[in-house]
Amino acid sequence: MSRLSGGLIDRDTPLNFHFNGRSYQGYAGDTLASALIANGVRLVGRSFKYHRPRGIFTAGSEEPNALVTLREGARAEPNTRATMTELFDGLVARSQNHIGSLEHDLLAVNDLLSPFLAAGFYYKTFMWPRAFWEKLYEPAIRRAAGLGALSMEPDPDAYDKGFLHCDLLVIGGGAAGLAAALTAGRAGARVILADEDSRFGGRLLAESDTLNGAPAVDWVAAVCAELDQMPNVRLMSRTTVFGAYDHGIYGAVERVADHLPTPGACVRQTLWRITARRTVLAAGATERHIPFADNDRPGIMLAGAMRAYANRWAVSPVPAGDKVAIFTNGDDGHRTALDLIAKGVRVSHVIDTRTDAPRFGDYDLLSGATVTGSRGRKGLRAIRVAQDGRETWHIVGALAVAGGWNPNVHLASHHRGRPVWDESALAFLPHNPPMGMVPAGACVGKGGTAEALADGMRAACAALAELDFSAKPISLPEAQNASAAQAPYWHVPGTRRAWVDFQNDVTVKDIALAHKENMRSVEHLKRWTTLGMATDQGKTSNVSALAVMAEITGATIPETGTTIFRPPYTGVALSVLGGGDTGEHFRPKRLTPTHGWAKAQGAEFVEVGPWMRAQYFSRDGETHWRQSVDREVLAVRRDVGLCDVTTLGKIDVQGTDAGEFLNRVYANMMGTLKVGMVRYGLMLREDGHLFDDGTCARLAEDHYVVTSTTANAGAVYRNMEFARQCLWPDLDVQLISTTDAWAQIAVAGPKSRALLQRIVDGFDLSNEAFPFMACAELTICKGLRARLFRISFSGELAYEVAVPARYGQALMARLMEAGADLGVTPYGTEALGVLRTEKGHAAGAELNGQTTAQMLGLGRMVSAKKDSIGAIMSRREGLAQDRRRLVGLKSCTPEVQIPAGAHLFTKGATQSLKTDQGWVTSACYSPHVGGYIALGFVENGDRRMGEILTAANPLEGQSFEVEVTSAHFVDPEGGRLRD
Amino acid sequence: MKFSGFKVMQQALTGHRGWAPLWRNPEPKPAYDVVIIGGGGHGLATAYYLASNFGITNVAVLEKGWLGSGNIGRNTTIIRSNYLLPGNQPFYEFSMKLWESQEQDLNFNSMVSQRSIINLFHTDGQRDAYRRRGNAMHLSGAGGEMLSQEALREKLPFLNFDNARFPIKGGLIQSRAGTARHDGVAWGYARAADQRGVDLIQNCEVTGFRIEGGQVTGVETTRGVIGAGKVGVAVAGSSSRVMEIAGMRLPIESHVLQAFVSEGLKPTIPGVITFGAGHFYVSQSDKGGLVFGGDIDGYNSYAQRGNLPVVEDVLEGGMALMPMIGRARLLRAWGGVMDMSMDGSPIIDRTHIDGLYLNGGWCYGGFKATPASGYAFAHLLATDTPHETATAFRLDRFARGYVIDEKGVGAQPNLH
Amino acid sequence: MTDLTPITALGAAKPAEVSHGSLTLTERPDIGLASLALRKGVTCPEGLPAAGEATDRVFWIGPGQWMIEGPGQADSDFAAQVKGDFPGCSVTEQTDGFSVVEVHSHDGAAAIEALLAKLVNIDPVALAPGCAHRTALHHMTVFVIRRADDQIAIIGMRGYAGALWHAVDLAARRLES
Amino acid sequence: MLIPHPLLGLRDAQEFTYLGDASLMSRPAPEAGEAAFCDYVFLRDNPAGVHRELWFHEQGDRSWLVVTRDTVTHEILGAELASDYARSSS
Repeated sequence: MSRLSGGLIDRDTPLNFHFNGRSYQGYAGDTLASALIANGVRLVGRSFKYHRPRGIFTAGSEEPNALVTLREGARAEPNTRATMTELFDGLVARSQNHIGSLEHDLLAVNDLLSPFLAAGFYYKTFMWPRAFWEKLYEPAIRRAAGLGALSMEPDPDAYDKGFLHCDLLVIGGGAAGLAAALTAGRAGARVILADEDSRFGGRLLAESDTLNGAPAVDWVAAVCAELDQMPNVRLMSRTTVFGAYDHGIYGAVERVADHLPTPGACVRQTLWRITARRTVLAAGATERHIPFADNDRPGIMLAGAMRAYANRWAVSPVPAGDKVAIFTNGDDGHRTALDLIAKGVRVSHVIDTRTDAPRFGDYDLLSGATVTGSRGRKGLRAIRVAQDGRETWHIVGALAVAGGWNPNVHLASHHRGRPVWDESALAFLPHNPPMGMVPAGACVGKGGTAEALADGMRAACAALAELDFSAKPISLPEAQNASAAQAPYWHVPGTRRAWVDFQNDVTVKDIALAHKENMRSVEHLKRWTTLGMATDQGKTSNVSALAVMAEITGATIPETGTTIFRPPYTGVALSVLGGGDTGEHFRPKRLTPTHGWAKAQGAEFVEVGPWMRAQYFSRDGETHWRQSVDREVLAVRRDVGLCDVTTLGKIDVQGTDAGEFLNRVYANMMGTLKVGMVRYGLMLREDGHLFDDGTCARLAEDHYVVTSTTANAGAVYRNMEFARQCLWPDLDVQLISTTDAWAQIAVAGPKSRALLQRIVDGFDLSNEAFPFMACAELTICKGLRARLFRISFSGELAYEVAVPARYGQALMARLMEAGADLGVTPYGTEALGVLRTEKGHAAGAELNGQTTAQMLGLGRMVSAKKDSIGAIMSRREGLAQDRRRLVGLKSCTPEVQIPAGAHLFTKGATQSLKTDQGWVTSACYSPHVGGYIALGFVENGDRRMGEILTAANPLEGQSFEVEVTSAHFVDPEGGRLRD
Repeated sequence: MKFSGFKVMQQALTGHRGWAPLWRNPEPKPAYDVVIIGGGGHGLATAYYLASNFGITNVAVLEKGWLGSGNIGRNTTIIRSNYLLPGNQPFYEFSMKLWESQEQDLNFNSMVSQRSIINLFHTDGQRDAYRRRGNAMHLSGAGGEMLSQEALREKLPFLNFDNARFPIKGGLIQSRAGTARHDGVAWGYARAADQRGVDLIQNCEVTGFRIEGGQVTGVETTRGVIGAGKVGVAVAGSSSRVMEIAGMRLPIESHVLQAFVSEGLKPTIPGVITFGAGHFYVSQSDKGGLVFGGDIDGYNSYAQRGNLPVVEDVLEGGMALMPMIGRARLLRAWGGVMDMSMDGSPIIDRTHIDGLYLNGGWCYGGFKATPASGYAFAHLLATDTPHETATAFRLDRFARGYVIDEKGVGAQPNLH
Repeated sequence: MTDLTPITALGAAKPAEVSHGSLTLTERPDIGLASLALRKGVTCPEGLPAAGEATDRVFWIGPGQWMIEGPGQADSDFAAQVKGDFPGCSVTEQTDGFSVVEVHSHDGAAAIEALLAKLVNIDPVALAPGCAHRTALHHMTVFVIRRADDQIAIIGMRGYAGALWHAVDLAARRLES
Repeated sequence: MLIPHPLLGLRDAQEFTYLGDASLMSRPAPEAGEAAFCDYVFLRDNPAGVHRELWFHEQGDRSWLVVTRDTVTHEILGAELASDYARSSS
C-alpha cells in the first residue's frame, strides 16, 4: 500500500474488491482508480490499436486509459472509467481489449507492426482479392477492434425518467458552481446544482488550498449544508449534465445506484430533462499533457491528477521511497511538487520547459529542460531529460505532466457556437454559448480559487438579473489564486512515437502524415487519424493535436481550426436514454370495452396500432386458427355474429355549419344527408390520393358523428381540426373525439334483426321503419341510452349498436345470452377481414396512401359539384390516367393460397418491373366461396374479368394462377343488406 | 500513386516518406466545361463519373467547407437496394452493383461490407407489404428472402422475442446490403476524380449564378467568378438555399436527422437491423461502435443538431428491440440536414434554366445512392438525357401526378 | 334504470385504490363528464375557468371548450343536464371517454410534485391548485388537474386506463423506495 | 424545444405535432385551378432563417398554432392561434 496521511477517505470503512481476479482492499471514498494506485497496481489496460500497456492517466471523466469492464454477468458494463467508479464492497472489474492476460496480451504484436498500421493504412489495402474483405480482413479487424464486450444478456436493472424546472441550473459544483448556487439560492431563485462527482467541491477537493484559513472542504461542507436547507434548491450529485438542447433544456443522468453493489428496489439511473430559464456553466477545466517520446507508460500521469490522488484520496503514485518527477511548462506543475513533498513523497525533479522557471520550494528544478524519453514497458522506470543539449536518464517511479488546462467548453458549444482561442490563457474559451447560458470559473479561464468564486457569483447575479431577481453579492471566503503562469510548449520533438491521443494511439507522427497526405483541415485530420474519436472524445488530446498541426503548417492555432463538441459530454448508458419503458411497456396498450370478456372466452389477441383486439375465439376441439375463423365467418353468413368495433375513430361534429364543413372535408356530399341516416364517405388528402373512409351519421340538423378507420383515427381528427381552424375558421363547427366513450358492437348476419329485437326497448327494427343506412338514438336493455346504426361491413344484414363504454362488456354478454338459440357467435379481426374481403370492401392494404378513389372503382364519389379537400388534385394527369383497378382474384386451384404481396403478370409474359400488372393486396380462405380468394390492383382490372393471371411470389419461390373476378364474392347485388 | 498492401509495407519500411497528398489544392481556373456545386459524396461521385465514363475532365467541384463535410461525413453508413416502387428500385439496385466494385474502381478501400440488412415485421399487414417489396426486389435482380421468426431466433438470438409489446413475426433480409465507411467513400471518389484531372476546390462557397438569356454561364463564388458550360447542383440539405439564388422554389423542406454511435465494443451485431414497431436501426462499425439512428426530428431545420425527445424515442426503440445493448454507452450524437422531398424520393433533372441541373431531395437515403446518383447525374450532365434507372426522378412529377411515394403519406416531408 | 351492470375502466366491478408511502391512488368511475363547446356568436357563459384553469366542477380543455365534471353522476344522463345548463352550446357526452385517477398525498405538496416530476413535463408552478392542463404521459394524453396542494386528478382515455394506472402506480411505488 | 403557446405559456414541443409552412393555410380558391393547387401542395420557400410554421397542440388544447421560428438557431420569435392568424390574414 502507498497510502499517505489525510485525504477524504473513510479509513474506518474498508472495502474489498477484485481486479482481474485478484482481491484488494480500499476505503469508502475511494474510486476504483485511487484504490488500484493505493494497491500499487499500475498496469490497468491496453490501448485500442497497438495494445500498448497503459496505466491510470487522470482522476476524472476525461480518462483515456483506465477503462475496465465493471461488474459481472448481465450487469457487466464495458468501457467503464476506473477514475469515475466509486468503490463499493465486492466490486469486480476486469481489464479489456487483450487476448491472453493483461500482462501478456498477444495482440501486443500490433505494437511491433505499428509501422504498417500508420494513420489511414486500411484505406490503402485489403482490396484484393475482393471477396477477402468480408471473409478474412474485416472479421480479423473487428475481432481486434472494439474495447470491452457486452454480456449479450438483457440489462436487468430498472431505469426512470423525469422532468425538472428551475430558474437557474448550475452545472458543476466546484468553487464557481457553489458560489453561483449559493448566490442564486439566497436570492430565492429555484436552483438546481448538478455535478458528475459523488460529492461537491470540484478541484477544491483535490487541491491543498485553504478558504478562510481552513481546509477548503470545511467551506464546501458549510455551503452544501446551507443549500440543502433551502426549499428552492435541489442538490444533484452523481449527476452528469450531458447535453444542452434548445430553449434551455438540458439532458442529465443521475446515477442513483451505481455506487451500490446492486440497485435493489430502486432504479439504477434516472434520465432528467431539465428546463432551465438560465444556466451557469461551471464545468471547470481539463488538464492537457505534453507529448514526448514514449509518453504513454503506466506511471505517467497528469500533474493535477497526481495532486488529486495525493490530497483527496491520500495515495502516492509510487511506493514509499521511490521518486516522482514533474514535467511542466508552467507554475501549475510546481504545485504538484509542493503537495507531494508536503505529503512526504520524494520528488526527484521538476523539469520545466521555461529557461526562467521560478522555484516555489525545496526541490530539484531543471529549467529549460524537457523529457525526451522513458523506460519501463509495463510501468515507468526511468525518464530521459534533455537540458542544455545534454541528455540524462533519471530513475523515477512516476512522472507528472502539466501542459496547461483546457476549459471544459463542451456544453457551451453544443449549439455549434465555436470556442475562440485566447492567447493569454493559451486556451479555447466559450463563445456564443446557448441562449441563457453564462459560463463561469475555470471554463472561462478563471481557474484560480479566488477568481473562480468571484466569477461564479458574478455569473449567477448576471443570469438572475435577466429574470428580475435581485441577487445580492454574497460574502465569499478569503482565498488565493495559485499562479497559473505558463509558456506555450506543445510537444517535445523527437524521432520516436509521441502519443497525443492515448486511447486511439494517435501520435505526433500520425498528424505529420495526415498533413503530408493533405488531410489538413481539423475534420479531415480527425477522421483520417481517428484522433479524438475514442471514449474520451479527445478531452486530453484535441487541443494539443491542433497545436501540433499548427506547428507543422506554420499557421496559428486559431487559423488551423477549433474544436467543436457534440452531446453527450460523457458516455451515457443506452438503457437510461430509453427511459425505462421497455419490454411490454414499450408503448401503452389500449383495450376495448369487451377485452376482459373476450379474454374469458379464450380469445387470441392481436396488436392493431395501440389497440389489442380479439383476433379469433378458438373453441374446444379447434386445433388450427383457420378452423375458428371459418366457423366465425360461416356463423355470420348463416346466423349472426358479434364483434367489438369500438376501435373505429368516432368524432362528434356539431354546429350550424356542420353539414357545409363535412362537404368540404369529404369527397362526397354530406350536407344533403337526412337526419337519422348514415352515409359512406371518402376523405382525400389534398394531393388527391385516398386518405380514409368510413361512415358519417346525422343525428340532428346540427349534429353528425363521423367514424374513421382505426389506423387513421388520430390523423383524421387532426386534419378536421386543421380544416376547422386554419382553412375555414368562420364556419360554426365544433369537433371532439368520442372514440373511447362508446362501446360499439357489430351485430351482423341474417338473424341480427331478430337478436336486436330482443334487447331494444320497443324500437321498431322493421325494414320500413329502420332501413339500410338508418341510424337512431334509442334505449336498450330497459333504459340504457344507445345508438343504433344499420350499416354493414360484412355484406349481410347488419347493425352496429353503441352504448356507454362501461356497459360494453355487459351488453356483449347479454347479446350472447339472448342470441344463444340463434347461434350467435363472437368473431374477431380475422373473420372480420375475411368477411370484408368476400364483400370487396377496402381496408388498410387497399387504403395504403398510394391509391385513389378511381383505383377502388369509387371515382364517381368524388363530387364535381363542390370543392373539397383533394378534389382538384385528384384530377391530375397521373391520377386520372391511372388504369389500375381493384378486382377480386380466385385461386385457380381453390385449396392453394394466394399470398398477399405477390405481383401479378399477364399469363406467360416475362416477369419484370416493366411488365408488372399489379399486386395482391389482401388474401384469405373464403368458406363462402370454398377456396382461397384475394383482392388486388390490376392494370385495366375492370376490363379483364375472367382473365387468368400469374400471381408471382419469387421471394418465396412461388407462382400461382388466379382468375380475375368482381371484388364482390358475396351478394354482388347487395340484396342481403337491404332486406 | 496506386494504393496496395505492397505500397503500405514499402512505405512502412521507409518511414512513410513517400506518401503523396490524396488530392491537390488547385486554384480555381477562370472557366470549366462543368462546375459541380457541392463536394459531398454525390458531387464528388458525379465528377468522377464525368471523367471516367464520359471523358469530361475539365470539371471543378466547388465545396464551401471541406470535402465530405456534408451528410456523407455524418450518416449511419447503410447501403441497400430494398425498395418497393418501380421508380426507385432499379436505381438503388444499380447503385448496389456499383458499390460491389467500388474499391477496385477507385483503388481505395471504402470498406464496403455486404453484411446484410434485416427489416423486421410485427404484423401480418407489415408482412404482406414486405412481401410485395421483396418481390419487387427480386423483379429488379436485387434478391432478398423472407425470414421466419424461428430463423430470426437462430440468426439474432439477442432480440427481444418473448417480452415484446409488438412481437417480432419475421423479417425481410437482403444479404447483399450492408455498410460502407462513409468518409472513405468521399475520399475515394475525391482522389479518383483528382487523379483524372478534376479540380477539387475547398472553402469556395457559391454566392450567385451567372445567367444570360435563360442559359447559365457561370457561378459567383467567394473565390471569384467561375465560368461554366454546365452547372450541376448536388448540395442535398441545402438545395432550397442554392436554387433560391437561381430563383427556384423546390418541393423540398430541410429537416434534421440525428445519428448516434456508441463506445467501441467487441463484435455484437452481425449486419444491419431495422425495428418495424418503432424508429430504430442499427449496425456495428469495424471500429466496434454501434451506429444507429431513428426518425427525423420532424421540424424544418438547418441547425445540424437535434433535440432530446428523438434521442429518447430512438433508444426506447433500441431497448425494446435488443435490451442487451443497455449497458453500452452513447458516445456521440450528431445532426445532419436532409433535403426532405414531397414524396420521399429524389430529384435528378434539368431545370427551366438551360445548363442548370439539380440533384437533390435525397431525404435520409442519400448515402446508399451515392454511386448511382453520381453516375446518373453525370449521365444527365453529359448527354442531357436521364440515365435509364433514373427516369422517374423528374421535377415535374409532382405537378403531373407521378409521385414516387414509398410510404404513402403524401406531401408531408416529415412523414417520409 | 337498465339491468346491465357496468364495469370500471380498469375492468372491475369496484373502483381500484392503492397506497404507496404518503400517496393514495383512487379510481373515480362515479364522475360524470360532458364537454362543452361555444358556438359562433354565443357569448361565453359566466364563471367558466380561463385557459389552463379549473374550478371545482369545470376545467378548460381548449379555446371555447370546457369539460364539466359531475361527481356521483356517472349513471345519470349527465350530458343532457349540462345541455340544459348551457343552452345554445355544443355538448358532448364524455363520461365513458375517460378514466379518472385521483392521487392524494398525506404529507402535503412535496410528494405530489415529486410524483408529477416523474410523469409529466409541466412546471409545478403552472400546476398550482386550480390549474388544469392536457399533456403527454408515457405516450398517452392526459388531463392533469391540481385539485389542491395535496391532490391531483389524472384523467386519461378510457382504453388506456390500465396503462395509465400502471404508470402512476409504478412512479408512486418508486418514490416510496 | 419549448413552444410559447399564446394561451398556456411555454409548453414542451413534444406535446405538438408539426405540419410545416404556414402557407398551407392559404388554400387556393377552387377556380384558381390545378397549377395553383400544385404550388400550394408541393412547393415551399424552405428558408434558412425566419419561418412561419404550423404546430398542432395534439397532446394539449388541440389548437393549431402559427409559430415563427428561426430554422438556423431554432429561436422562436412568436406564436399565435392559427384561427386568429387566419382571420387576420383573410
